[in-house]
Amino acid sequence: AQIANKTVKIGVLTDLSGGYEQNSGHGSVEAARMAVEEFGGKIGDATISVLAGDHQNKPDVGVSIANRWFDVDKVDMVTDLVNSAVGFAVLDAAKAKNKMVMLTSAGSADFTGKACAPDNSVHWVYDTYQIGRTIGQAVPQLGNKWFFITADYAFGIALEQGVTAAIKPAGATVVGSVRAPLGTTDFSSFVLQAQASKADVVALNNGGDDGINSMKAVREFGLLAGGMKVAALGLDALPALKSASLEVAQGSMFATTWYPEINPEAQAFMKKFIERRKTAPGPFQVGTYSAVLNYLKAVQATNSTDPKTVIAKMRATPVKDAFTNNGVLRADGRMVHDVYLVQVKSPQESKSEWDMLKVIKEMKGEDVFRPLSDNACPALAKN
Amino acid sequence: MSDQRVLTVDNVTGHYGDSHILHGVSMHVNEGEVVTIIGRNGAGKTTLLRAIMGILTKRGGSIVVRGQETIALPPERIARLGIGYVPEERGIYATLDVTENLMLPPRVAAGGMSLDDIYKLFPNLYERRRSPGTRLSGGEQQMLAIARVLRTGAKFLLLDEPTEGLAPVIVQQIGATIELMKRQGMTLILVEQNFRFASRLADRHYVMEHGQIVDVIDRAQVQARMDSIKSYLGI
Amino acid sequence: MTHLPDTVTKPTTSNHTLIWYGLGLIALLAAPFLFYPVFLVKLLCFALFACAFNLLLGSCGLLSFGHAAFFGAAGYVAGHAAKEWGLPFELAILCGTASAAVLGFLFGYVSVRRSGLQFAMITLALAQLIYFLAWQLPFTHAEDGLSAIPRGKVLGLFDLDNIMVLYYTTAAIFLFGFIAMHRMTNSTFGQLLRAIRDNEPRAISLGYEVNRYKLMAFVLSATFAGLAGSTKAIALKIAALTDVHWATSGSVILMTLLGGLGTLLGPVVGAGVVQAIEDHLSSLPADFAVFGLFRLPPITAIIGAIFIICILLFRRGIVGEIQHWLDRRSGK
Amino acid sequence: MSMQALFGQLLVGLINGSFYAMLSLGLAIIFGLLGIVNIAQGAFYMLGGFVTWMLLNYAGIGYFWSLLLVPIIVGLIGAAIEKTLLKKIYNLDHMYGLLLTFGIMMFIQGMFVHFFATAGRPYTVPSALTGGYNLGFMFLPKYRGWVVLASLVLCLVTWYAIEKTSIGRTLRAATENPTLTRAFGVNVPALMTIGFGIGVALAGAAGVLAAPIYPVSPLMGAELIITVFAVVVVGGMGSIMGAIVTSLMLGLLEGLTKVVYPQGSNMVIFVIMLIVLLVRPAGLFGRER
Amino acid sequence: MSAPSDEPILRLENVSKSFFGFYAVRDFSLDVRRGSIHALIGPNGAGKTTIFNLVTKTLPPTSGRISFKGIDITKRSPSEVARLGMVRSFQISAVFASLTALENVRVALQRFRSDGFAFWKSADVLHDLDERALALLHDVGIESYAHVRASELPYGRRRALEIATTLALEPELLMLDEPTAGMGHEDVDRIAALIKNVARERTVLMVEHNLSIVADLSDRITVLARGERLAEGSYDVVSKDPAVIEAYVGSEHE
Ligand SMILES: Nc1ncnc2c1ncn2[C@@H]1O[C@H](COP(=O)(O)OP(=O)(O)OP(=O)(O)O)[C@@H](O)[C@H]1O
Ligand SMILES: Nc1ncnc2c1ncn2[C@@H]1O[C@H](COP(=O)(O)OP(=O)(O)OP(=O)(O)O)[C@@H](O)[C@H]1O
Ligand SMILES: [Mg+2]
Ligand SMILES: [Mg+2]
Repeated sequence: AQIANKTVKIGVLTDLSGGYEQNSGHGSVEAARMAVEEFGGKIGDATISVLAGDHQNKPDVGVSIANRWFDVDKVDMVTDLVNSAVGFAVLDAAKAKNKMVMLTSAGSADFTGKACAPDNSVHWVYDTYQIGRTIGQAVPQLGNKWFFITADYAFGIALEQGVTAAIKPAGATVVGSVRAPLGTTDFSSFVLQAQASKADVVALNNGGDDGINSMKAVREFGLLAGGMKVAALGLDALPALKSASLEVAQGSMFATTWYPEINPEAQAFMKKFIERRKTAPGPFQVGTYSAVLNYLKAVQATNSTDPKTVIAKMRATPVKDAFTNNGVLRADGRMVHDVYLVQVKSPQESKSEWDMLKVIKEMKGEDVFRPLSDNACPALAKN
Repeated sequence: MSDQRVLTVDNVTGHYGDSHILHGVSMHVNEGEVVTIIGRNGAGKTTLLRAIMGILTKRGGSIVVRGQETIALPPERIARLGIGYVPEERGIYATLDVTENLMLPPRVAAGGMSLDDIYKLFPNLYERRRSPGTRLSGGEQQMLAIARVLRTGAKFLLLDEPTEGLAPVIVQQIGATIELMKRQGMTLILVEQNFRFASRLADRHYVMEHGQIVDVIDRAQVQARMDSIKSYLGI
Repeated sequence: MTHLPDTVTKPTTSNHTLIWYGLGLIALLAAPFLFYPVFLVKLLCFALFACAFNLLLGSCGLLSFGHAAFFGAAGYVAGHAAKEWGLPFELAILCGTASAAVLGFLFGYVSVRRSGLQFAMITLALAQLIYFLAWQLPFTHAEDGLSAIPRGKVLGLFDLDNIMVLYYTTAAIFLFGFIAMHRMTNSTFGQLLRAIRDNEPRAISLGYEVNRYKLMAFVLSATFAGLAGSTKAIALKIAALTDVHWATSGSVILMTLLGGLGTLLGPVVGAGVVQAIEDHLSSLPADFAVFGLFRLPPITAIIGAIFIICILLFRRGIVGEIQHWLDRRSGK
Repeated sequence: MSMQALFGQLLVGLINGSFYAMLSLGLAIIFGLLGIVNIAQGAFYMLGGFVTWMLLNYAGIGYFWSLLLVPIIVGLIGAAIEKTLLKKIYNLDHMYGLLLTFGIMMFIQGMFVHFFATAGRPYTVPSALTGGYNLGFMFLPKYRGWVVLASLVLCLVTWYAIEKTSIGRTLRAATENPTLTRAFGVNVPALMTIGFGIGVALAGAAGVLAAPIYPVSPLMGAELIITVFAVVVVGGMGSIMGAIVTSLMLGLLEGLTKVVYPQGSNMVIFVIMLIVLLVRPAGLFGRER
Repeated sequence: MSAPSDEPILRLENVSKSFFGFYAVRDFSLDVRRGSIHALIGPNGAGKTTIFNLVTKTLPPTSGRISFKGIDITKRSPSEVARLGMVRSFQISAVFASLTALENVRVALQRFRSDGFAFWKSADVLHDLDERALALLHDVGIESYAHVRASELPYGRRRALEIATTLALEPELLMLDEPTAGMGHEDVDRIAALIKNVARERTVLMVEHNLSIVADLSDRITVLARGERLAEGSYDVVSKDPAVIEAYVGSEHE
């Protein structure tokens, strides 16, 4: 095989101006460029270039950019794709044009389920199924009576289901649950309801700004002081924790796919990233770096950009880099790797600016990602 | 002589956008005079008043009010020289009630009428004092527009067709009011279609045609020149 | 609406219209050979949407702040019809358009009695309810949206996955909508709408039930917005929450204004400019910088700046300014 | 729900309501008196939060000084925008004001994203206002109590200044017929600038109050504006008291919805707006024109 | 129809209208005879325009009953009443500003066609109406302005256009609110002649402050003050009534 036109083009399609910018956005673009730099910008005599696209969280714009990248700019692979609606739309376009998609920031489990495209896409970092399972396996039995504050969308609901599955067998009960609209800023009413429920544990099944805001309200209204335990389950990236501040976020637990101390590569990457972006990377960004890196390795090895060829090679090669120590790309497109339950350190425990997390439990990828035996991916069944 | 000149308009031009309306108007008004501007529809009478007030933005020439050149001044500064303006379209504020309409214009000189005096003069308005301005009948709005400037203490008033749409009794009442104001030493420019009404009050008539002053008729000459007046006005 | 630019109140000068028409048709036919067809398809859908919006604003002076509801809801229905019910392309679009018409009737029924900002706010409130439904109803798939909507074949013959077939089909739909709306503006009905817009009490006093006329105009505008939305859903294969979000209603106003309110081609040109900015300026080489110095600010900032400049300097919009210039040249 | 819990909910509702009040009051002034639908109000609110954060981080100026300084700074920025941009569109249809401020909002927000990225920034509650009171039925954080107090005082002072003095009616008149109002001797341009500045300063003040509770980020005002705008419409465009009272009512109603049907909590206001506009087009406290 | 018949074409029985407790019209009754020119005069704020608004259903009455051609119209909508044959002009001129004079008249004529909702039908078919429209413009003396936009017409011509538009509907009852207000003397005379002319075939109810016109045209006059009837009769009777002189005409008039 040959690399067409002597170029390998990578498109990072992400949100550069909206709410997802902090977890993906420019950080993802930078991460992709860092991966490219490790190849000196070249594979053999083919040059590697990176395009950045801002889908503005509009699927129309996303799919239109992706199509043009594929058809006009001859982009070989599109990555990041934060915002699942954009992800699905671009995945569909890639399938039709036989291009490659590496989802690193969108989380719907349907990417390796109903909508799976094993020959064209890989799902690299996390998914809602895994989040639920991780929580389900790892959430300690903090108490007997639980109250849920759940963000009203797939991610929050997956968390809620995961927690429920985890606590029920041990005899714990859910004494109340509210679904807060995505983007709620004021959680005081929900927090009061939690307080009134006399639960032992309040689980915050949400992420991003919602997670920070709800955590703040929990502290403000003195739930912790009153002896309740709080499991903030969706808080994720280090920058988000920084926004919340350790004072507020300390003690909360969440499932993550990455933290800086997993290996020396991760720490080196982190250092370099901070130099360039003045802030620590989050899992999506490290994931994008990892995805691009492994993609380029496979392209180099096969001397091809044909998705099927590249993906076949990637399946045969274990992933070990700054993102994970033991990743395996599965037939359905799922990259399976270890995940962690972490807890936020208190300000006293934290020794440096980004020293924020301690690991509570490590989990094997096989135990938390949806098993192939579930036959969730229809395209795989046909083969 | 110039110290009793309240207004001197010299070679004033005026435009609305691209259309040239005033073609070099010159006139003057002395202290305590009532002067009318008469002429057919569209002659430019209203435009002249708007030019004096500075709300016609494209204007040229010279307009001196009480010794001060105003051609470069913004309207609020001109008004504060002590001019009261009753516009043709009455300019009653819909968002203000009758009392608020009355209270709106700031006092520009001492000696304006009090609210009570005004309501005594126009009992109709007192009855409707809580009503939004534009809910008044056409005639009531006209009264309100006149009443409004009486409160400001302005000694120099520009009235644009103050009797339009008013019942005969009220026209007479306004005539009486104007006479009263004149006796109190106020200076007035009156734009009127109703010549019979105007002729009784005015010391001097400026006749306007196509944006120019084409004739000046003193009070004494009115009878003698009735024919040409009729032809000017198309009666 | 007292101070709309004169392009709104002035009937379009007919001597230019024919030339515009001819040029437009040629451009429409030749475009896919000059520009990227997928982009053009999207552009045409939004252009049709903007025309539908302009129809209501131009003919009735009613500024709707909820037109995204028709555009988006029709997209969901058409998408669902094609994907889940397996309806052919034509029927799916028909379903979507019809649902927009029904929705338009309901919206219009409650809103046309009011005007100005109150009208805008009622339409906004109703559209927000639709947005809420789009979050909650199962068939819209909340934040994931509908994707991989099958395009099917035109008349069962031509495969729409062929980009040229897709383009010309969309162009045909656009042309149909555009001409239909143009005809409507210049119909016996349109004539009465102009009268009603100019002076509603007078029209009532002449014996017209003005609310029925306005309702009719509203439904027609909603229907064409629905046609645009359905076509978009099938052509781009997606229907998502952004389609029903108020920002989409805002952006269609922007397109119309930028192109020239009340002008024939304004909404089309406006849609083109906005789409081009949204798509092209937002996808650049990762190390792109202006003069090697600045990163380009986000699209929102750029669009915001264009908006400001447009309102301050080119209030008539692009087409409006050109028309004005032509009129003045031929007039003097 | 127990009586106690109900009280708690009502109280938090009130807290939120007083927040809305600050924001909608500014909007109501700008809208009711200047006739501008200021979509950029959310951006000024964000600016308030950001300037507060910057003052602390770059100049070491704390919360209470910010409370004084930030509204002035934001108000001046607003006045500058009014002087350069908004004044060109006063005699045009409402729509242009809406679109222009929409553009201004996108621009300000976009530039902040450009320079500061979207990450939220923490701002700690000033130490004098940490902790809280146990009211028996609920725990009231001191800071929230402060928010209610501060915003109610600010709102009432503003209301008094505008409705009980001649400023309000002069502003209203200036909006309705600026030319004539000038011809009466009112300096309309200056008045408009001041009016806009005050309205915007209130948004800035709300930003300061918000900084310790919500993360300060460029997008913090983006979605809020549409809700707040609905509040103003429900209260009656141009009615200052209407905006304040409706804000408090909305806070309460929203709080109750969060108990009964949480998913719909950010939709209540639109339902209310719809009903109000259909039944009483001028709004609850608005005067018919 | 030219001879006044006995049955009134318009009848108001004890009609009142209050605005938030303020009675603009109080317990007012009126019969307008078919074929007559009936003038409504009275001081400013007497309630004349309000009565017009009540009759044409622009405002709902607080109490009382209004009938037109024997039909009770108290609860009808304004457009319905217009279709029954009662058309008004407005105190502040009401034309369709962006349409030409010809198009203005055509809007009225279009009501007799059934294609008002025909959004697919080209407006060109409306040229069928041109002939009739031009004739009407001719009647009011402005056919030379047929293709001028209404907003560009001089004020007096605009009033004439308004009357032409009103006449296009061939109303049985024509309601004119201050038809000569703000007009120059030439225009006033023209309009007066016009009213006289059209009244030959229909009934006219008008509000007017110009007493010479009232005297010249009207068969019957009702004088209104403070929302109530002060006097009624022919000009000679009414103008000598001391109450009317005090409330309206004033001492100086002739
Ligand atoms: N706002 C305007 N824009 C353009 N032209 C105008 C405007 N106002 C008035 N004109 C034109 O200016 C000319 C003079 O108008 P003006 O109102 O001054 O006349 P006038 O003498 O007051 O007449 P009238 O007796 O009818 O009040 C007229 O031809 C009129 O059409
Ligand atoms: N919508 C309204 N709301 C409140 N008051 C009103 C309303 N319409 C009219 N009025 C009041 O009712 C009274 C009668 O008004 P109307 O307009 O009928 O008088 P008119 O006889 O036509 O007077 P004019 O000769 O001055 O036109 C006035 O005092 C007016 O203020
Ligand atoms: Mg005039
Ligand atoms: Mg009247």
